[in-house]
Amino acid sequence: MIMSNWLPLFILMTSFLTGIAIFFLREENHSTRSFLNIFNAVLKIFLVGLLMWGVFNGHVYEFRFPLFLGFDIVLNADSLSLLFVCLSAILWLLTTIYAIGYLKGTSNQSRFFGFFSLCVSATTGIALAGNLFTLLVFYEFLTLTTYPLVVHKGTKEAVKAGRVYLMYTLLGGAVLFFAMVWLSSLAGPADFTERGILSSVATEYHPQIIIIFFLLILGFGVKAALVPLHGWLPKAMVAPAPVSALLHAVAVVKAGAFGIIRVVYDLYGIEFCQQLKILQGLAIMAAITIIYGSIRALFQDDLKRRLAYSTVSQVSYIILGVAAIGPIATIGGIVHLVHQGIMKITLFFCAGNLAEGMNISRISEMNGVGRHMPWTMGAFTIAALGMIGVPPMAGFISKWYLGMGALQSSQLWIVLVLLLSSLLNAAYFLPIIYAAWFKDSKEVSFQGLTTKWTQNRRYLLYPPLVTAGLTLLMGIFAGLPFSPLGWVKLITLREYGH
Amino acid sequence: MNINIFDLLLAPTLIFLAWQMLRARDLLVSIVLFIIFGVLVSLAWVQLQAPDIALVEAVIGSALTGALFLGCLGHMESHRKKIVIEKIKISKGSKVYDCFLSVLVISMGSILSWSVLTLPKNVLGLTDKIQSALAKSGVENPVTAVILNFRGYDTLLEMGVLFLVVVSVYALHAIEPVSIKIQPRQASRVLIAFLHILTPLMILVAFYLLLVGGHAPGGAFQAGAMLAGVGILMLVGGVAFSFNVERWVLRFIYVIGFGSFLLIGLGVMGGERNFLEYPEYLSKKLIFLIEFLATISISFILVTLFAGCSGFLNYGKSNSGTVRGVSA
Amino acid sequence: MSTAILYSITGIIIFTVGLRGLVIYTHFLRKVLAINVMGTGIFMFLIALANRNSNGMPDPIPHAMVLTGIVVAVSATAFILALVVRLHAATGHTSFEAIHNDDRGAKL
Amino acid sequence: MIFLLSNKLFWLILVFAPLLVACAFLVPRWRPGLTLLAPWMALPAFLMAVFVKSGSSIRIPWLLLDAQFGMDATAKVFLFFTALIWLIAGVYAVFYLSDKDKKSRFFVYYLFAMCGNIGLILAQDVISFYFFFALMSFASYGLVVHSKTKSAHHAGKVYICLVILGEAFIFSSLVMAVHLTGNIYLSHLPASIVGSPMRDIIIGLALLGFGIKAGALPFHVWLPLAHPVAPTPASAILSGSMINAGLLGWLRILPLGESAFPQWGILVIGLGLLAAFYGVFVGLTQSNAKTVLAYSSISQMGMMTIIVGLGLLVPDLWPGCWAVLMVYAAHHALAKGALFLSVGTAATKISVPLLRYLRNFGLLLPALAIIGAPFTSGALAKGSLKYVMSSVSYHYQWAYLVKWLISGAAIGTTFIMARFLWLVWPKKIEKEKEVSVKLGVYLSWGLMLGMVGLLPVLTQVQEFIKLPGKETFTFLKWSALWPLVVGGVITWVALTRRWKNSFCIPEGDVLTVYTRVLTLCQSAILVFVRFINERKEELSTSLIELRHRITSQSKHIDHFAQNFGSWKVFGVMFLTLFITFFLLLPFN
Amino acid sequence: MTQIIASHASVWTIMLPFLSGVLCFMAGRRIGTLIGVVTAFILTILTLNLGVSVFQSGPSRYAIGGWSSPLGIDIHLDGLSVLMLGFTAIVGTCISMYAFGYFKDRKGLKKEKNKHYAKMGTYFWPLWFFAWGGLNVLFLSSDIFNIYVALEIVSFSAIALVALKGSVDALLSATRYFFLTLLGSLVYLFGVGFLYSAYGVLDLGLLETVIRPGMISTVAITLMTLGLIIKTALFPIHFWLPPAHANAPAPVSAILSGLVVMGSFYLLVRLWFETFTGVIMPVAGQLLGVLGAIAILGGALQALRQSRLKMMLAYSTVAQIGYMFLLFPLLAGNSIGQGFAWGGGIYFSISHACAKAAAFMVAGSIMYALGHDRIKDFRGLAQRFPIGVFAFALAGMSLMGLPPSGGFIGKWMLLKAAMLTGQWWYALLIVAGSILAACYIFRVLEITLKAANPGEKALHIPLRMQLSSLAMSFFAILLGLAATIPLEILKIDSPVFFQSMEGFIK
Repeated sequence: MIMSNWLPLFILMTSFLTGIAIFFLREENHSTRSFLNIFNAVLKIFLVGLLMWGVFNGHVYEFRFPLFLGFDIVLNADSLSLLFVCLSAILWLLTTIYAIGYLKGTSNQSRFFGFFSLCVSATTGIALAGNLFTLLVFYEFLTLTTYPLVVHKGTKEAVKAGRVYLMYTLLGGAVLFFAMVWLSSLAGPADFTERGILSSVATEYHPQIIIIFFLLILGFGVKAALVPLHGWLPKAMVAPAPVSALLHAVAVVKAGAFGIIRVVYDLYGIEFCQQLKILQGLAIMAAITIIYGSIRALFQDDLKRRLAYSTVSQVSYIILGVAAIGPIATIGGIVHLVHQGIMKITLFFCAGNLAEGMNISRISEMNGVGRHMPWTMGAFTIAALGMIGVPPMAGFISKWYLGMGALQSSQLWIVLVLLLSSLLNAAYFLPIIYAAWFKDSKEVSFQGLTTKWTQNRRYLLYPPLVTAGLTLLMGIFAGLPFSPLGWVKLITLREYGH
Repeated sequence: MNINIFDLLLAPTLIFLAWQMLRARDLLVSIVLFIIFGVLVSLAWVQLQAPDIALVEAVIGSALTGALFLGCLGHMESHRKKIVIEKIKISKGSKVYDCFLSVLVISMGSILSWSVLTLPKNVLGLTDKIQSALAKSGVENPVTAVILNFRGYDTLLEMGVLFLVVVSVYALHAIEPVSIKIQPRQASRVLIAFLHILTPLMILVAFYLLLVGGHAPGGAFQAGAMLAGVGILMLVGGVAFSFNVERWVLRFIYVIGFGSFLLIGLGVMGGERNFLEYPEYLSKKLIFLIEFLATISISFILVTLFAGCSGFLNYGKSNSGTVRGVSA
Repeated sequence: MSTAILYSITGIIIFTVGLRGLVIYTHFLRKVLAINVMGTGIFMFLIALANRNSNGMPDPIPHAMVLTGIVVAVSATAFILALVVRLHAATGHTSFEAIHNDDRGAKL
Repeated sequence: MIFLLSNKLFWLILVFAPLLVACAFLVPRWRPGLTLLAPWMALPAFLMAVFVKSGSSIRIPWLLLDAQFGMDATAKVFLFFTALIWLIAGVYAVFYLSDKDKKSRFFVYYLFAMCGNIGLILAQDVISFYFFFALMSFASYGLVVHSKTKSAHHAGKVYICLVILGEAFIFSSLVMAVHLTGNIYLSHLPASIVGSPMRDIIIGLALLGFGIKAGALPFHVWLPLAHPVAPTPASAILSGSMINAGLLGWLRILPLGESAFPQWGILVIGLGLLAAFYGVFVGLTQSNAKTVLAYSSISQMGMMTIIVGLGLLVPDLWPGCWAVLMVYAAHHALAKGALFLSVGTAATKISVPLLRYLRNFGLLLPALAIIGAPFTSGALAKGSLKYVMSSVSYHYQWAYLVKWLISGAAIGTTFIMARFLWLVWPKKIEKEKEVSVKLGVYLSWGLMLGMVGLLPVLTQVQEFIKLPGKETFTFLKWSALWPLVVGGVITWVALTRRWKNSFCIPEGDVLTVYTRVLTLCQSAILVFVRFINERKEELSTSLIELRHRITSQSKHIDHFAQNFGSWKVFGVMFLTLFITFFLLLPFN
Repeated sequence: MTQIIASHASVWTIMLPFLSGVLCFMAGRRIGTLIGVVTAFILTILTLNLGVSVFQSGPSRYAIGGWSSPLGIDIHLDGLSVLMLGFTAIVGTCISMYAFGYFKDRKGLKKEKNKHYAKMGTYFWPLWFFAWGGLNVLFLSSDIFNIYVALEIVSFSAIALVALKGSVDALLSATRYFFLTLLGSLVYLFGVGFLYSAYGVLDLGLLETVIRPGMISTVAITLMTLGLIIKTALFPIHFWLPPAHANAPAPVSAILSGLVVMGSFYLLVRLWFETFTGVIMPVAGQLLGVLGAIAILGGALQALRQSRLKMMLAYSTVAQIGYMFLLFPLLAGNSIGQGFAWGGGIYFSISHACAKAAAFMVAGSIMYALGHDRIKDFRGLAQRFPIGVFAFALAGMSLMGLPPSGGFIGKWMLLKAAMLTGQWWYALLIVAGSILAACYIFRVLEITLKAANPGEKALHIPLRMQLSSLAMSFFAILLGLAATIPLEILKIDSPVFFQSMEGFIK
């Protein structure tokens, strides 16, 4: 049992140590690096599986490391964190495979993969964080590890994007820092507990607690790209495709969203939130983000930028689900964390493939690409339809629960937002699919796929296919107990206690 | 102690001298005034029943420091190609500033003086304790006891400071510790004759001071400064004299004062005995040994310091004043 | 008024005179002189107040302190003068202002 | 057989087999074989419609969110004609389409859409219903744009836009309905909607959402665009089976027969009537045979809408109305399917005169059925509709008027059919324009015609459809002839007098209005976006300026900073600090 | 206070640096370097040992010469002093390792220049060990006059180290530094004089018991604080620091910014929180706080404006010193807040020592390789010099106060103290300062990540230098991970209420 408490740490360390080890590898040492990467990713999945099995059987895993004055680094495996860990572990493996293919023949690979692994361990840390403090630690760590990835190309544009990214995230981190210290001076080092811990704070401090709540939201909102804190996300698109994939699907935006989930459920507690009447504001913010992001996405011609704005919009579904009080909305929100991750990563893989295989980065150049890269575009189509919320793709499941949840808390306007957003989603995704499959590319002469693509096809193609498959399976088999939905239902049961 | 007319005259004179010294138009005048100021200050020490300090002030504070200034000024002027008239006062329109600053300074002075008036009239300090512990210290002069025994640690560090400064001066000139060479210079015959008489006398005085330090005003610093004075005079006088010794010997001489003190301090340590805790039966001898070695070190160090700030330390091949080293 | 008070206040005044000199005079040597004057002021303050005993015996501790202080002061003077000499040799100037004016534009 | 039917796996295979086959198309080698196999994937469904008793159902908890499939009376009828149409159209397509590549593409979409269509009929829970509905809608986009012409793309665009809009409406109405019900079983929905304050929203959204698919006004615009551009078998499917999916949606969700909703009832009836006439009116002005058929479908769907309206208006009559609706839907689906298929066979060269006459009769038969001529399924459907209207008139006087209006619409139907026949009737065409068609095309068409002909008989046999007032009329009733006669006469006059339609309403009539509105919205959003962009630009410019100001070599800042380094300032600072500190500390 | 005669280990920690300083001087460059490195390691072991003994047996005193205070001079060992000693040793060891590589002959450099480095190397070691020894004296001494001498030793050796380079810039900054620091020492000494005249004791512990509020105490505190402010370079008397730190050779910059600053700050904290507790009014702390606040913002803004890396780091030191001084206003308020302020300020100073030393080492390595430290010409450094840039980034993390780093813990505690004492404006300031710090740190990092200019020549940096800077920066991070140990040590005989673990109002 004592050994097993170290399991969360082991999971964290698999990617952390890999990252460190990779830094010391020579640039030319491709095979060792790839082996290390993949071996550890698989190991991580194995360990996560072990953890999952344990948690399912009622074991409690808690790794506690006293840092200072009562503030501990706590790694805690509860069902919510497992969901996120599992997502990151699986997507790490896929993204690593993809990145190996994607970066073949470029320089600075050791640096890239080093930070890549560190970034994943930061995400794992965020997922496993057992208190706000630990969450903050890994949240900042994430900022730092993703920055080199964003500026990896070293171009002027990349550096500029990195600057914007930092400006936003560090400001967010600072706000978070401030809010957390404030909170800790009111309530001490707050471990996450089911249904929150702050309700015991005396009533006279409630105004402060409310301000802290919004500061926390502000801090996490930067990474979750809540409007108007989203500015970095479209800019960060200059990063290499696997980075964008990771940024959008697992690491950064999800970290923000996950933080908000933690704050609402496990720090404040949903009932306390209701009592303070603070979720309405959050819901409105999320709704604005959803609509605004979609509208902006409509007008982007650059594929990755469009996807980025789509992320802005989609991630707020999670927040909306959290803010629309009620177990069903919660299910919708949290399950979207997984679903959006899988779908968005597929889309970015595909965007990367287009760029690599045919040097296409704009939608206006995509006419008829489905003919040349059918598998890639097939995966893209599945994921895009999922984003729109077409059944049986995973996206539908989340939307369904969100809608139901909104009704449960009698907030009809949320359904309206969902409706409008679905329409907008369709409006910016369908033209892409249309262009790829149904338009002829007669005006552009097709010069054949790049040699890089043909050489690395295996690495670049399988990951999106797998994720696209997952998108489908997660929707079709949503009823299974081990599907994300099933797992999320378990979490929700715990949070609401009935 | 009651005040007498001499004090009443001396105190304003000192203030006036300090004032005039700083504002004198000619720097040479300033330095001369500084030396006079030092001599008068040592008179004040005597008035204040501090003969040890008076001696040190006269030898080190006044004479040696004055020599340092003179040497420095002389060196700078000899190197100056065209003489730039030093502006004593700062630029125009600064009268207002000067007044403002003076007001601030005066208020600081008044605050300090006012607080002095609130001091208790009669404070024993540690006099009694020192008197009672004096017997165990190995010396009779309370000041020497404090310096070398009760607060020997301070003195050890002070020796360290001296050593540190000599290392620093060498470092500053970026040269290895080498023998001090004298540039060929026309020595005045009078000076040489004077030195012939003075040198043995001063060495004698120095030894006397060293020996007497145990029970009367005197000690290593005074003695060392005396010896250094001889060296400085020889340097200034251009008397053929150089430390024609091996480098390591020179280094050894620099080190010996501080090093022996340190080693003795560490050597007596052990068991119940603390650092610098001399065994009672040995304390007198040990203190004398320390003082003796310190005197030698101090004298060499002081001469070197003088040499360092008056251009006798030769840095590099050229004397033209170009800076060696990496310019930024 | 006792000698102690007289000399201690004299010391304070000498200190302030030195302080003023340190600020307004530009020549390095004057600044060093000023520092020395300030030090002497402080020493005088210490020694004067050591002399307040009713039994007529002065307190030897301040004496020791001043002795140390004088040695430190002379060391400091020697060191700073050596610095000044080098600086003068390198630049030909004898004050911060002069060096600064000479090198206006260069980063110092 | 019984074992098979009670086996979950069999159901699953039935519903999902088309999907698997469609996926198998990924392997190029298998494509030719799969193309032949594809149409037969509808056969099991057809057999099921015939053999499986209504009331049997199966739950698959791990699929979607607890999926449930089953057979009820409505499903049985719908499955019957839907599967039949898919089957026949599929076979037709195998022979009709020539290009190999295009054919396999066609069948991929065909299979997906078919799967959706069959699935949605069998689905008994909201989620799978919605899933299959969406699958059908999206897959048929491929059928619409099959020819890849400009007009096909345009039609496809309009179609997909409306699909999305429809999906959104359906989604929200379903969500609300499920929220009220507490579970996702379709059979529970209508009853639970009745008492809720949200029912009007739900009913409205459902009407809108499924109305789009059913071609109800004012969302009918996609029909006349999509039908002409789609390949003939696809048009048959679209108009024959897929439109009815919308109808099925209404039946599944609306609280028909549960409680009276007079306002909704009147509204729906009104819209239905309007559609019946509007379709005829616009259809007459069209010059493309398929467009004409499309407008006819709009008109006919209007008729069926009226019946749905009756269900909302007079719940007591619903069982009768339901039977009428079933018959009407089956009749219209088969007949319209046959009509569309005949477009492909009309303009062909047949050398044997007997066969030519047969073919010409074949062209005529479904048209007559649509008109409601005696001996046809149409007569049965319209007759019972009128009967129902009469019983409604006990409750509402104005139902008489409606009854007569329906007759008027029947006359209009005659016109439009005449118009269609006139457009496709084999004329003496030049030789090079003659197209030779494979035998299979004829055979499948013939099969369809046969089903049209057999339908009235089948209706009589199938005992679970109890048409109201069956004893008062038969489909042999001659009185049903009069609209045909009146219409026929007028048409004959028109033809002989050579009336020319002087104006032509563009396909998709009100579409231009929608486009206008959308363009306006778009420009409004653009203005908004531009505004935001400008503000952002300003902000970033000022930030950059600030950064520049901080980092640039400004003399002022340098000077200011250097002042701290000057002894003058230092002196003042030092002394001021001393005095301030002193003042801040206690004196005694 | 416990009067246990400690073992002589504390004496050895003080005297060993002096001893080896002397030996280095005697031995010359080659052997001196070896002596230096070995001594550094021995010292680290010694101090760690000392730390363990204090941890186990609590605070102790050691009477030098057998004459305990008030007659003699005592060495006192408590949590704070041991902590300072320990960190000086750790930072010092890393710096020594670094200097070991720095003053070696450089391949690819002209003979003339190598000779220059050799000379610098000769004097670096004795001077550095005297500075180290002086610091150790300062940390352990409990006698205010003895501390004066220690301060002088530290200052003189620091100045000599600054001037070591011999360039006009170096000489000028050394001279300015000298005047200021000398003034600071004198003012401090004046304060000592006042205290002795009034109370007749020099021992810190005894003074604490006899000191009374009054004119004399006020003047003494003012003078001593002012003197130490000059030495610590708090705004507005910070101007001497940037040129001095920037123009010195890299190991020296590390020593100055890391350790020397920490020394005088330590003394100030000790005086305010132990000796003068009964006399000081919170409002006086506010003045220091305001000055600190201005330093944080002004220093950071100036750092942003610098075009040279070392200059930037030096201004960053000015800003970070401002942070340290925030502990004084936060002293006011409830006891929980006091504990956090005290712990936070000290923790901040030690983590700053580690981080800034690391940063300066990296800056020195870059200068070593490129021959300059112009930030705008750092393109591609991350690729060519990954260890260094990585070390810089880690150090930067601590300077920015990002978790997990020592700076973060320090800031967290200060921030918490601000919140607990209700002075939220300081909390905002701390956060704002962090952001500014991030601005100047990332300004450098982002350029290093840019694609390199082809064909630029650079010297190969010895691994020793790279690794020691890396180790130093790791240590800055480690301080954030293993904060319990230093904080537990800090608790030993801490002057403020420092026991409340959780520290919150509920």
